[in-house]
Amino acid sequence: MDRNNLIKWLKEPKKMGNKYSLWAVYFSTACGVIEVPPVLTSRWDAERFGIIPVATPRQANLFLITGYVTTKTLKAIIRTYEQMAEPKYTIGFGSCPINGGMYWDSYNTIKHLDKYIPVDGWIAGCMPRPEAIFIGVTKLWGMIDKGLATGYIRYRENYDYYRGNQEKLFGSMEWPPLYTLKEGTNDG
Amino acid sequence: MSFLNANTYYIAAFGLIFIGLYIVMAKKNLVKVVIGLSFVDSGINLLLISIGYIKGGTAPIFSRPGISPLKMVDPIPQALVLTAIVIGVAVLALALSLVVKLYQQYGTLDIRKIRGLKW
Amino acid sequence: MSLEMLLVIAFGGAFLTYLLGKLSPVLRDILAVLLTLVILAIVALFYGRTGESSFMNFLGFNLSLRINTLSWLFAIAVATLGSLSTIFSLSYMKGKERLDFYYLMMLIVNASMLGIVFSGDLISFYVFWEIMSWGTFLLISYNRGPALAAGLKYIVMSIVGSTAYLLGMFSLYASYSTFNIADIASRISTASPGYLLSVLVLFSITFGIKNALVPLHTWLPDAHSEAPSPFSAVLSGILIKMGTYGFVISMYVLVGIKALSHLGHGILSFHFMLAILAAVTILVPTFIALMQDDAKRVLAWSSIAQVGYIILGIAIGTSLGFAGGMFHFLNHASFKALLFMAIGAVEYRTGTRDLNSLGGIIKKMPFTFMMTLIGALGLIGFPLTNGFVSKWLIYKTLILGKDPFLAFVALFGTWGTILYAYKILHNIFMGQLPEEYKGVEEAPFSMKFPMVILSIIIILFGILPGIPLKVINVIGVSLGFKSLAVNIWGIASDTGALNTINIFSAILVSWIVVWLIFKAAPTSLRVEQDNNYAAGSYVPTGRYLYTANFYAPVYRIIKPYVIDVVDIFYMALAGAVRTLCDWTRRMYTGELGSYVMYIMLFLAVLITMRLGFNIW
Amino acid sequence: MVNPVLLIAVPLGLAFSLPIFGLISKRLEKYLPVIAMLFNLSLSVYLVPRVLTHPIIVYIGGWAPPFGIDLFVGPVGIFFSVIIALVGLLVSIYAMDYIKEGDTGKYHVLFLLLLTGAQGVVLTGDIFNLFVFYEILCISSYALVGYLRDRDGLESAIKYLVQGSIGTGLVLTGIAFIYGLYGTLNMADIARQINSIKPAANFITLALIITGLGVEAAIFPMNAWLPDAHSSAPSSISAILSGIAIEIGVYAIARVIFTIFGATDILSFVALVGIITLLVGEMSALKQNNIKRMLAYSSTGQIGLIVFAFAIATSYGIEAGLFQILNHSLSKALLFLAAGYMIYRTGSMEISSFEGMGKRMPLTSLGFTIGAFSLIGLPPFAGFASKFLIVKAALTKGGGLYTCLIALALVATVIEGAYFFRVVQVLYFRGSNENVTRQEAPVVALVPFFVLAVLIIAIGIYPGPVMHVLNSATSEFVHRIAYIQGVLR
Amino acid sequence: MKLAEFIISPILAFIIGIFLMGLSRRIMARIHRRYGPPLMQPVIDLVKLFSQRTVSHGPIFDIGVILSLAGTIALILFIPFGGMCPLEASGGLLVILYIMLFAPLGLALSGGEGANPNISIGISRKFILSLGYEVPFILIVLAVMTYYHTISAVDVVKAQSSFHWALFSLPLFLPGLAYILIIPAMLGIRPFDLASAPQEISSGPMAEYGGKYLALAEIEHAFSIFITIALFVDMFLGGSGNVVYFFLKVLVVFIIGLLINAVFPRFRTEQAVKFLWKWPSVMALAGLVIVLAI
Repeated sequence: MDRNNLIKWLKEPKKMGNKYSLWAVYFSTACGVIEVPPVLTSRWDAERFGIIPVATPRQANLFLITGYVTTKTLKAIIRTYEQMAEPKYTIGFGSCPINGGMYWDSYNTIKHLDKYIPVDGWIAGCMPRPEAIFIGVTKLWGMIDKGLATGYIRYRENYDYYRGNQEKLFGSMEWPPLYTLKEGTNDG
Repeated sequence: MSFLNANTYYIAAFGLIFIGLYIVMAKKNLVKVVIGLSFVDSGINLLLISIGYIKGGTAPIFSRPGISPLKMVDPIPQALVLTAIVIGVAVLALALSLVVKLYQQYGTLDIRKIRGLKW
Repeated sequence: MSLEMLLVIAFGGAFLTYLLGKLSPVLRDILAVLLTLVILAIVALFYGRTGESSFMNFLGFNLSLRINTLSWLFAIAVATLGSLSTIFSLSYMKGKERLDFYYLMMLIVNASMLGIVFSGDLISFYVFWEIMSWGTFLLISYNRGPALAAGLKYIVMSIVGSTAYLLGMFSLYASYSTFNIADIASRISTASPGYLLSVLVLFSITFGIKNALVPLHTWLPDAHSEAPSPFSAVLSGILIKMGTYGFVISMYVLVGIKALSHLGHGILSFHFMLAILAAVTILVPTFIALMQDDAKRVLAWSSIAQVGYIILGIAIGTSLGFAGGMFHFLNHASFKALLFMAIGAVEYRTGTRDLNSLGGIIKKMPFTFMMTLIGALGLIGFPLTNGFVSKWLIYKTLILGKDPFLAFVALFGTWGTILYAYKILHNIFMGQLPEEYKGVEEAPFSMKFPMVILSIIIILFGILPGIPLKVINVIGVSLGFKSLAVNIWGIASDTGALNTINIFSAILVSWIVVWLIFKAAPTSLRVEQDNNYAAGSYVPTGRYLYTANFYAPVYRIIKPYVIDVVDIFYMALAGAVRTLCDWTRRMYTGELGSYVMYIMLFLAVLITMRLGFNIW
Repeated sequence: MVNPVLLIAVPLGLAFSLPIFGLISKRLEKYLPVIAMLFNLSLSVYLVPRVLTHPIIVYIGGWAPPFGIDLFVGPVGIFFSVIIALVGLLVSIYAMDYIKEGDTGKYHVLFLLLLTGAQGVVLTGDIFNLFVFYEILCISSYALVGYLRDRDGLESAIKYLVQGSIGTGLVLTGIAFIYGLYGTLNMADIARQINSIKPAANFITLALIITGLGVEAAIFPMNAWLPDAHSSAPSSISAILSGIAIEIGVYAIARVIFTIFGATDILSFVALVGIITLLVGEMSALKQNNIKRMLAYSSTGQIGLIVFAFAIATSYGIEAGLFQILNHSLSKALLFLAAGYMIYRTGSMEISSFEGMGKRMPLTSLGFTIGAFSLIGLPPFAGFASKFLIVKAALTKGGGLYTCLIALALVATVIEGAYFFRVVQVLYFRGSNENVTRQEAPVVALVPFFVLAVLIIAIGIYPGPVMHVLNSATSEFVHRIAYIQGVLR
Repeated sequence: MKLAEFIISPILAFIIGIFLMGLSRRIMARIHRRYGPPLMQPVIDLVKLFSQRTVSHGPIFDIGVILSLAGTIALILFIPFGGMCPLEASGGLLVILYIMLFAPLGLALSGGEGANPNISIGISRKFILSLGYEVPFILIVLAVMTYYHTISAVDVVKAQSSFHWALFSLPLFLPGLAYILIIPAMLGIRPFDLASAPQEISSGPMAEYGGKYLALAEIEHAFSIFITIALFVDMFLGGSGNVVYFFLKVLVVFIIGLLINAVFPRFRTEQAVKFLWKWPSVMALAGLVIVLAI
């Protein structure tokens, strides 16, 4: 592991910090979350990699979409995603968020998550095992290293597209658009 | 007996006063109360008179030279009584007129029923 | 400018203001403000003067006025708060009924407080005291509704106090045949301790009631919360401190330190009893304040608790404690007045002071929030505010005087203070802004100005406590206390010094460091309040208020224990007296016969007692 | 040198000639009391400086005492006659507008007779003459109480009459005893002959007279008539009754105890009775909803305080009692007069119906407030000075009894404060604060308010001149021998 | 030299605090039979947090968190720390008591403007908890101050020189034990982590914190770990004239506390307050009574 590589730290502290301190939103969309507790606790001990679950999206920078996404859940997912601090990474988890999976013809499950929020990577399987999660995380590390995990930038730049899709699905949204707000610099 | 004999007037006077007071305190009819008041008045008048009274005395007029001043009745209580009677009458008249008016207002003279003002 | 002139100006100006109000409200407002400012200027010019002069002969006694540093200190506080609250009234009271009356009473109370502190004998003290009492009564009742009961409670307790004062005053007169404070003080040293104690206890009842010392405090919460806010500021800031002044006068001027130290030993001494009362005054009201839901009621209970600190400092009777108590009096005057004004401003704009329905006003009234914050920090005794210094002095006195339990109560009370002070801040200003207060505006200038002045005082005295402490030290020395090593930055001492400049610079430097770090990090995105984590869902603002029952767990713990037993007792007593009175008049039955019987009974008793038992 | 007899004669004469004037013009009637009282006031004030140096003693018909009746115009007499004339004048001015119903001529006749009686009582030096004037006062007040001829008025009048008659009967019995014992009716002469009240006969006489006078003075428990009578009489009469009549009773008691009997050993009992009167009065007033009844009970209480002050019997105490009489006359007159117009405007005596009066009748309310404050004893009003003096007197007297009693008195003050402040709150702060139309009392009524209020404040701030008179008056009570020698020469 | 202390002591405190934080995660993992994160993990987290771009709810949201940290850093200067105490004559322990207020109050103000119900609950719990532990804490500090008859922390340390440690003296033994009991409450760690309970109220006052705000809060936490334990070392273990020695004492105390507290579940608020008002308070009170009796 290169987190002991001092030169890299001095060169790109932000990237390194983001890589080795992935704090995941503790947010379970569906059945997939059954695999997450073993990952986080003694058996697989994700804290080794700096991955810890946190309670609020404000503190988190990793979002695991665990399982199928109903339209109702999607609303919460979007809200949570928008509230996460940047840079933030999303990983679709299991086959359902990718293409609907076994709910491909369900009336209230969405088939393509990346139409609504940007997804940086996918972990296929039903369910993916904890090892798969670690593989996914290492892939994400690589992407961060190469500067490919840019979901949050895409979301910001193509906000009209995502917002449009969201509004198409939900009708009107309850909360105002995120990025039309004036960007204040109200620092102490 | 000599006590009674010597003090007949006083006993009568206080008797009247106490009877009057009893009436005022115990009787429920306003007219009776007023009568009680006049009892008290009469008693007091009698008391006043008897203070100046001397048994077998005469009027305090020095018209006949034979009468000794010691035999004369004291005139001042009599003057007082006259005044007191006048006052008593005035009070009695006022009281009775008030009683009349009260009867017109309340339709009763029972003091137990005329209790609009209390506490 | 003589003292008589000052009082003539103060009282005469008050009536002039009233009359002018009949002509033109604008002129009245101007005159009222001008008058208080003139008084302030005159009082300020009196600095350092001492002297006594007789101004009137009342029933054969010379009434005199005198000035010294002690009375000057109180007078300057009176004059300052008087002018500030009058300025605050300008917009707060605008459009209310009976303004001429309001200003008249405000100015009369102000003038009578000046009279109290400048009076040189017990009679004029009493006269001004009573004028202050009924003036206050009229002002407390001003708001109608529940204020009426509060006013009545106040005035009844106040009369009880005056009664005690009269008894004390005349028993002094009976012994020394003079009412002049200085004369009595010079002769009292030979008095027996028991006599002194009885006089002091009588005076303590009077001043304890005005000062809201537990168990004489029950008028205060109602009165403070129901009075108009500018007057609440005066009431809590300075009016109840007249009781403090009375305590100082009766304990240290009339009786004197030397005689006072002979009143009992150890725990059973007068000092210590008063100190224990003061400790109770700190402890219980603090936790009652915690449980209130009306902002002004919280502040009112807090006033009682803070008065406990003042009395604790004064009662303990060392030079350090005295300085702490006196300084805390000044500080409490500043921050509590500020808080009442700030709450008043909020009430003025929103129309409510219910802590459970307000919230998020900071977005609309940031300035008022800052003022409330400074006031609350002062109340807590946060370092760099004046409250810290005075509390520090009191704690130190208690710890070094081997009274750690009193010190514990004082410190623990401070932690209670933090809780309710934050509750006020949070429930009014923090949290979500309810829909109905979206249109709220910032307080007008005439409200801002007094608040700014007070907050400057709080910060200034917090960083440079030497300014007032020097004056207080002069007072202490004149009363016979040891002189303190006062510096502009605090107090030097072997057993632990205080240096506010150091604290200030430490915090300033670390602030700058942290701020630089903060600035260096990426700037953050400013979001509206409703962009808020709620487990992914969006909760509309109207249903997002989360301030009710703020300290629920602690309420559950302390609720069975923290009850205003005294108030319940007084209320029961008042109820019993009322019932008794009601029964008394039942003897007038309306039955003529019984009336006549009463007459005869009287006669019979009179005669029987004499003739039968030979009593008379 | 004007003859002080005119103080009695002028009102008396005018009273009986009033119906004749009434024949000329009905409107003239109501000015006559004003004229009479104006005359009395100016005469009394004119006499004050002379009387203070040495009392004027007038022998009626030229008969020297003890054989003739004399008028003793001492400081006490002149003090009371100033009060009577002053309050009488103000009330008669007030009554010019206030008394509209009924046979107003009779009202004015009775009113003048009442004041005549009062003047006579305070000036006379003969005890039977005192009784006669006393009866004049009482009978006219019985009639005046029932003047309105409504249910309450008549009921209270008859009750007042019965109790009053019993009282005066007791006085007369006492006088009969005195005459029987000493054979004289001149007060100075009796006083000269009485050495002590120790003998039972003396004591019973004293007891009879005190009890009898106590009925009119409304000392507990003989004060049952007072709340009824004061509350149901017309307000102007209530003011006179409270402001003058009961004080006259207290005067008579003081005269009997101090001057005639020189009875010092009964004083502790009197003090006790005074305090009980005070307590009972104030306690009964506390829960009253009827304003006039409340004021009447308060009068009882104040009488108790006055009696207590007199019973202290030091010069301080008597001075304080006299001062309190002055204060009570002025304040209670002001209170009743102000309450009268408020009742007139609202048509109800319930305190709760006075809500918003501060707006409707601002000056009347102000007058009421000043009166109330003065009665409670708040500075800078006159009541403060009197209460101050009373407390001073009681505490300088020393002794546990008086200290306890004054403490009780101060407790009563607290109760008094409670109910008066409640009324003040009702006037100013209760009810809606909407704009109400102003219905101020007429100017004729405002003049008395103004004069009384100014007097209360002036005396409260500067009691010096009053104290000057009171000092002499006190010494008249204290120095019994001087009185006797002055009359008997 | 004095001037250097102003810079050295906060930096050393920061390093020790961060180290202790890393150590605690590591030890905790071992107790769970995990491998645990590297010791440097808190630093990595801080670097990440400072690089993040998060949201602000308003000026007080920023000022509060800065105030919190600034106060804590200033507090270091008042605490005798291995022979250093840059501001020794500025108010002593009483000032320390008060400056300890900056952190919770700053966080509370900041969180208040965050306007989140979770924050409100968290703050409320934090204050209630502080009310709970202040009772024993004040009693402990008072016992120490009364025993040594001074309010200066430096004097307290001086009085314990040459191994006259307060913890092993008769009157102050019980207060010392009480202090150990309340250390987790003062730090807000288990079993007293009710204010920032992530599972119940989304980490309470820090629910709206992300990025640099969270970073500052973490630094503050690191400092307060150090301060709380340093205060214990100063008051009961005789402080030290030597930084290394001082650090060792801190370490020992910290590990003992950690071992005790790693295995406990969380108290409910009332339970916590009742516990704190019962055992530690009684012990401290007994100590104070003994101090007074001697």
